[in-house]
Amino acid sequence: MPLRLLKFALSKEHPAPRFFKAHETPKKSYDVVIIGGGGHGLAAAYYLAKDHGITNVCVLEKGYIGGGNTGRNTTIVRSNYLTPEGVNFYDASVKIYEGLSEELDLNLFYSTRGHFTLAHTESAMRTMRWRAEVNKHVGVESRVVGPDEIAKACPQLDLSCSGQAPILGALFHAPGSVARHDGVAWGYARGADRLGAEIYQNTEVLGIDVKNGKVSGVKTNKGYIETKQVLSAVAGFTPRITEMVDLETPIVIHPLQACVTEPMKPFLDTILVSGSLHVYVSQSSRGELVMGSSLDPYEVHQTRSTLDFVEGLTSHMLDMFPFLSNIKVVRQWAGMADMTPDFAPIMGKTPIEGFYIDAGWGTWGFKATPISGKTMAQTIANDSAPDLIHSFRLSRFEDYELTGEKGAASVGH
Amino acid sequence: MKLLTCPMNGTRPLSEFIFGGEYRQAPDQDTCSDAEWAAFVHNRSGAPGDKKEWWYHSPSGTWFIAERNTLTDVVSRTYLAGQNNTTQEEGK
Amino acid sequence: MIFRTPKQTGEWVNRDKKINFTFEGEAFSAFEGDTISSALWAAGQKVLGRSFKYHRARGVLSFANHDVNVLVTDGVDTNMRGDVVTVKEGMALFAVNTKGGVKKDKNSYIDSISPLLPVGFYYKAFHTPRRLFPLWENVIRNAAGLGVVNFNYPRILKRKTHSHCDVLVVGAGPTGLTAALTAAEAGLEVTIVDENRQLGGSLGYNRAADSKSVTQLDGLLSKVASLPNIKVIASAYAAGYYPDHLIPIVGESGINKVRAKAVIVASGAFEQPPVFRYNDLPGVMLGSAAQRLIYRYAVKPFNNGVVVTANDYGYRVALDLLQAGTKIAALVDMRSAGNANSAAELVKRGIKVYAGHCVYEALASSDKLGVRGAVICAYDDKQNVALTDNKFTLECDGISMSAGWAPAGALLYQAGTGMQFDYGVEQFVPSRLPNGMFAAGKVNGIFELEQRVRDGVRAAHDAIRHLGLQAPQNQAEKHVGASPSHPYPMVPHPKGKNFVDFDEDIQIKDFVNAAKEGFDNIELMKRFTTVGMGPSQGKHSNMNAIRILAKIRGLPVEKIGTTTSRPFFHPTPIGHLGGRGFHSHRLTSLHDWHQANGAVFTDIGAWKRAAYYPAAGQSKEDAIQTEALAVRKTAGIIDGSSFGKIEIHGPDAALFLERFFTGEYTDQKVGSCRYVMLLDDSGVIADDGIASRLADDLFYLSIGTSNAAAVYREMQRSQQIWQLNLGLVNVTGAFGAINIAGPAAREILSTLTDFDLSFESFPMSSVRESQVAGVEARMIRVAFVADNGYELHAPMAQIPHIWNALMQAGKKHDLRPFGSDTQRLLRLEMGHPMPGIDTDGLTNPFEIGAEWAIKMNKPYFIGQRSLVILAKRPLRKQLVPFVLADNFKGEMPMDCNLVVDGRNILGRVTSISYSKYIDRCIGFAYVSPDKKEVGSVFQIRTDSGSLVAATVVKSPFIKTLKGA
Amino acid sequence: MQQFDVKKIIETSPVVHAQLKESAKWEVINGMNTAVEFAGVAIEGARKKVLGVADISCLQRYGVKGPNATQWLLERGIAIPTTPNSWTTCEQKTLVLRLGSSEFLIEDQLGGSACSRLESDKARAASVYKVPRADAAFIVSGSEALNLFSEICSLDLRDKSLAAKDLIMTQVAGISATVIRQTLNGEPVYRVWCDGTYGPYMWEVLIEIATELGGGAVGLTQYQNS
Repeated sequence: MPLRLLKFALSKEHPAPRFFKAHETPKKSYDVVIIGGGGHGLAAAYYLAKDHGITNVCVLEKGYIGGGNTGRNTTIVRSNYLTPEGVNFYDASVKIYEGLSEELDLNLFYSTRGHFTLAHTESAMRTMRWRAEVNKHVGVESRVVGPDEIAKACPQLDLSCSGQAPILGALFHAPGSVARHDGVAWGYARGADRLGAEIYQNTEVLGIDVKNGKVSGVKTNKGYIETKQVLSAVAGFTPRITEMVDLETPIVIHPLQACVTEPMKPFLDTILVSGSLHVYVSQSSRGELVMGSSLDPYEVHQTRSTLDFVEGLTSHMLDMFPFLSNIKVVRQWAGMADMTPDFAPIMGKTPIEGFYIDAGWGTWGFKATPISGKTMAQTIANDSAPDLIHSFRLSRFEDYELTGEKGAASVGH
Repeated sequence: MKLLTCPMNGTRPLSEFIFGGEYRQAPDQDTCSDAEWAAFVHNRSGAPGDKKEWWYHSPSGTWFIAERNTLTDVVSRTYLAGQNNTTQEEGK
Repeated sequence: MIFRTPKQTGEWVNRDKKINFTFEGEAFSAFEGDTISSALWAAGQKVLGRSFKYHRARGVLSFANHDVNVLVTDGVDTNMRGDVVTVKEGMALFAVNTKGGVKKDKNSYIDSISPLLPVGFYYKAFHTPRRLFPLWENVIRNAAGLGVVNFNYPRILKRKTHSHCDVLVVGAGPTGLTAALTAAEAGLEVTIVDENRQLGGSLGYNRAADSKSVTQLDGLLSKVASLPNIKVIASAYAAGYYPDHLIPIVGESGINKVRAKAVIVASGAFEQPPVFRYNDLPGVMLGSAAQRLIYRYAVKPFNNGVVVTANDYGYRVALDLLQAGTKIAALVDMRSAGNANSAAELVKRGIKVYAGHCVYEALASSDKLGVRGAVICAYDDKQNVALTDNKFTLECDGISMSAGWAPAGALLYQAGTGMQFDYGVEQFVPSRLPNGMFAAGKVNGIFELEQRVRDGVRAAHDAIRHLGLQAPQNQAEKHVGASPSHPYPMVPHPKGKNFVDFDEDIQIKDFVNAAKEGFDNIELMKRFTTVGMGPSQGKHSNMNAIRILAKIRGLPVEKIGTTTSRPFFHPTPIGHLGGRGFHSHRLTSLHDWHQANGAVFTDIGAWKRAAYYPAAGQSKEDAIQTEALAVRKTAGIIDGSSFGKIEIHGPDAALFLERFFTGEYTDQKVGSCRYVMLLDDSGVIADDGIASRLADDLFYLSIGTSNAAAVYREMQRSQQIWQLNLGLVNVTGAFGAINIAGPAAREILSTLTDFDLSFESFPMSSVRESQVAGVEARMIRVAFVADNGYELHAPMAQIPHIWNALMQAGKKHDLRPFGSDTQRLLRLEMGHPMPGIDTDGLTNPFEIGAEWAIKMNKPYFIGQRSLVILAKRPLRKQLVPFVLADNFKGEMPMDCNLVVDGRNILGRVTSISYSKYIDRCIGFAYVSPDKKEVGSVFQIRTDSGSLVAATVVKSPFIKTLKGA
Repeated sequence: MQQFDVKKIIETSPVVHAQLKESAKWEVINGMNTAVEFAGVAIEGARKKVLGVADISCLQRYGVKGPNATQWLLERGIAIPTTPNSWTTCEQKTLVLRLGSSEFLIEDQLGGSACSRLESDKARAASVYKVPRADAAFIVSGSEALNLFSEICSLDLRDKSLAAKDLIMTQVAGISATVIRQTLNGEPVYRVWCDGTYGPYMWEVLIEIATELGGGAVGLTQYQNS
């Protein structure tokens, strides 16, 4: 047992202090108001203070911290994207993640288990090679592997997928990891709080004042806040915030569902994704299989669950793992994914001076938490976005310069 | 699974339908600016509320319009494009 | 079976049939109908499992599947729930998650070091130094989990059926049964579901030693049986609520997806444990658990027990225990006032009753595997503190606990019911029910039997009116008298181990400490403490957690709220949910021919297509080259029946095509064919194909296989918007297609038709209708795979006839079939880019040099306006045809290898292949526009990293390189 | 050139691939090679009562759509179902299915001639568009029929919900299909049509479930007298 746990055994009073202070009502004004107390918003607050010394900052969370997509995703972290921009960006995120438990002094259970994207068709194999080549080029460890290597890493997997969709190969991504999603939010919250940022839960933004093209303040259910800089980091709620400043974006909300089984003795050490079968699965440190699938097919601003999601997912899980017939699904849930036309985020400045956007996180937001926090903090501090996120700018749509991430997703035939 | 009412074929589970996106009027492509067109092509009114949407009933090949609240996911009426005079409560 | 009582009326066991089984290697016998837990308990075996975290000995708690104290494996299945799984002859059972057996679990040391494991301990340690974390993680992963997965478990696909009813009643207790009867008597079609093997709910066991309720139950059941419009589903649970009243009912045999017009939730309530030190010892159980043991399985819960209660229910339990032959050391009522009348009755029977007292702690037997006594002391139920000055010990071997209830409201929550806290019953009750949802009985805060029956009638009447029939509007019931639930049945203890969540071993202090660390709202507390996250999903713990948090925050309970309820009500097997997987696929009428001739198939969309036909021992590559050579040198034939085929009829047909595709069609001559390209609004290439004009008012369109359905769908949508005078007919499945190509193609075909196939009468890019082998066919001359090719389109059922005739006629020309993979090589040799292969989700026509296919001078076509914008922008990439060096011998580049210039990515290879016919490696690649000119050289990096030089050439390759 | 006797051209049943697995007795009916018997008349007669699945793809069909289709058919003596998505019969039990409002599928039963008559009428009329048909078509009969459908169709097909002359276009086993309920020689049966290229898949699904439920394949012989 680590010594640091001894103090809990020896001290009468529980020796751990609050993660973050409980403030009642916000001050009259802040240098920066961050809307959204998820991983992204809290990380931005943390890096604003840590990297730029900007501490007169408040984070407004309408529910509880980490209660949105931060607490609803399947905790996969990877950087095996298709475009160089994407790979560079997520690779930077992975690098921060690797040292984050120590930096935040909170065990995020950041666990590098390797990530296999299974290919069941020739065209999927093409895409895998495309991603592998770009990854290699940028210096990220990804390669196309054959069925034998998959079998070695995951002997229980039925490579024929019950004869339905035989696995031809996979994109293996060594840095692929999982982490405790709640911990990421809590760790950044504690870090930001200790550096002076204020976190307000149950605090809802009701409006944003824009005077001649500049942000001037934020209306909340806990009073009015004057500020010149506002960051919107609200993922599935983005359209509701951008509407407050009459900002048009391509973002459409689709629910993304997931489910989890009863705990079992761990047997699945890697992270598996199958595009054709619409399955991604890993086994948590509690022993539960955490499973997700593709987006719901139409726009809904809800986190309701559907039966056909879990029916489809489990049917495909059985194709991959026929022996799971009597393993039980305990719970299903959903998040609201803010989708963009090119499957890449929208980050940086907007036509409204002082209004910064961190959105379009669709199904890939958790893995970007640290780097998005860092780069958005940089953007706010310098009122200019770093090159790393240049290709994610909002104006790319007007410029017809969409990122290529969609390329992979829509390769047919 | 949610039910949806096709004006031609009646109330069916959602699995029989394909979502066709929001029903939108394109700006006049001869008079609009490049920026306006780019906005039409890429931007969406993503905020929750009552939307007119295209839906397609696959088994019969029927396109129709559904008026749906994207927050409550409640469909108030469905009708064939160009025939929105016929109000129709979604059958339950 | 030392704890078996004499026969109980209505017992669920069959005493005539003995069952033999083993648990942890020890032999036991049971009666048919016993659950694993009841059989073991009857035999005096009280340690039935070990807890998840501390590995503490556990026995029966709820005996209703509201906890997972008893999880066993039979060596095949795992995590079996002993409380509800019936024991079968010859079962060899073991508790899961023990090391060395359930009695001597070596991991129980963890219990003694629990002070080292404070709430959320795993966040607080193991991460520094970083390099050590993987080791710790292994330790933790090994400790994690419950059962061991059996990798040889058979793939069992259960049936999933749909059914429909007017009213679905969830829960067949007195309330549900009454509601079902009322609705059925009104002529409605009713389905009633209950997770228990037998209907009746608490009416069957909550007797207070009085068999009156049994008679009442029999009455209800015989009425139900007499009504044909009531469908009873027992031993199955309503797993969740989904929009528009879809409720999956999960039973052993599968899932029945019930679509109801109205739902009456009469699911009752979960009994909640009072919280005191060692309330988890085997022998400490809920009052309702004791009653179930007695009346369902004729098992005596213990010999000499203490009854602790914080409501009137405990007094009923006491009477049932006495009836079962259990001695009662005392009844301890945590309420200062207690219940004088009920107390008096017990005192008459010589039972001590201590009002205003609590069980301060249960005393563990020396082996820590059972109860040897209970420490009793006064309890201040205003301050909720134990007054230990005069505490005393009562010897006992068991404790029955009654403190209150939590509504089984999962379905109500999932349906979006608004709940409010009712202090009259100290429980959340429905305040705003969704359309068509109704609640009755305990889940509705109604506990007295007569009232529950009336509430069932009331709910049924509400449902009947909802369905448009006449029924009286009854007065809503209201609970009167003492609250069935205690507002705060917790007994603090300096040494803790007073458990709130038995799945996760969570004690009161864990909540206190979590709150101290700032996790002081219910959702954060749930996540930090993991309360309610175990397999029983908080059935026995969420309510107490909310009360504890309310106390910590000094807030009323309703201010704390509840956590969101999610499916499933009980964990549901993957095999049930997955069920029979339907994997639909489409076959052409030539499928059997392909199979018989050794084709290797590939999936394209829903279709199974022949990819190539390897001869015995022939490699894929060789097979493809051989087939391709046949097309170049003699003749080849391919089944193209999966192509999308659409007819556009009517006066506006040409106009429609001009709006839908990029080209011009109004001036297209009848009998000629033209290329079509489809863009999306943003100018990205969606698909392409050929439009053949069969008449002024009839076009025959053939497009790629995988987009066919989507393209037809979009054509239908456009037509609905444009309202042109035309009709669209999708003939993809009705027509098959054959493409015969090669030098000998014309000669072979000419033996089957008297139509003049000469290039004069039948030039390139033209279409003719004529008989082929006696069948009316559409013949199209296109140069997709070869200049000398003929596409034959005819009714699908007649395609095999034509095919066989062609094969027959082609014998002497060595006519060979070729597959879709070979077709890719052939079209590459011909220099045709393929959408989806040589384009991606962002490619516009300029980038593949398809300006020739774009008629910008038209008034409108889909994507036109975006092309205007794109035309002004610098080209970012350009698709070029390229060759590798003559007799290139190095590592062959592959599709999607990158075109690089040092650190810059200029593009990628989209198609590449060696062509035996040309004897060169040819392909398409995206390059930077400055490299698009013929003759420019660029570098391709192969998988292994070596650079290969490629040179841009003119396509078609066979012309430039072969002069063909 | 080689001569072909159009009469002798044998068409391939869309379902044949799936049926090759079974040792069926084959016959050419309406020019289509068809499995007429699977397990002997007696056994199949019994199956029919529990749960029989018969492939009747070989029946003659004619499809037409368009604003003037109704008029066009009426002029050719075809009775038209009065409401969209319903069906009726004319001549020798010829089925007339109204798919939506302006599309029709006419299906001759054995011995019927309406389709060939319509087929012979090659003149193209305004706003009348011929729809070539290549359906896989099935008859599902027996006491367990609804039990089978409950697993592959989410709609309520019981008499009370599916009226006698109703026609539904829905999904069966995940693919688009048309379903009606009919009384055939006094027996209640369901008729199912789907795209012929899905025929083998549909047959496999129907037979797999039918077999589990105590029924199975039934040859056309069982219906040749209908």
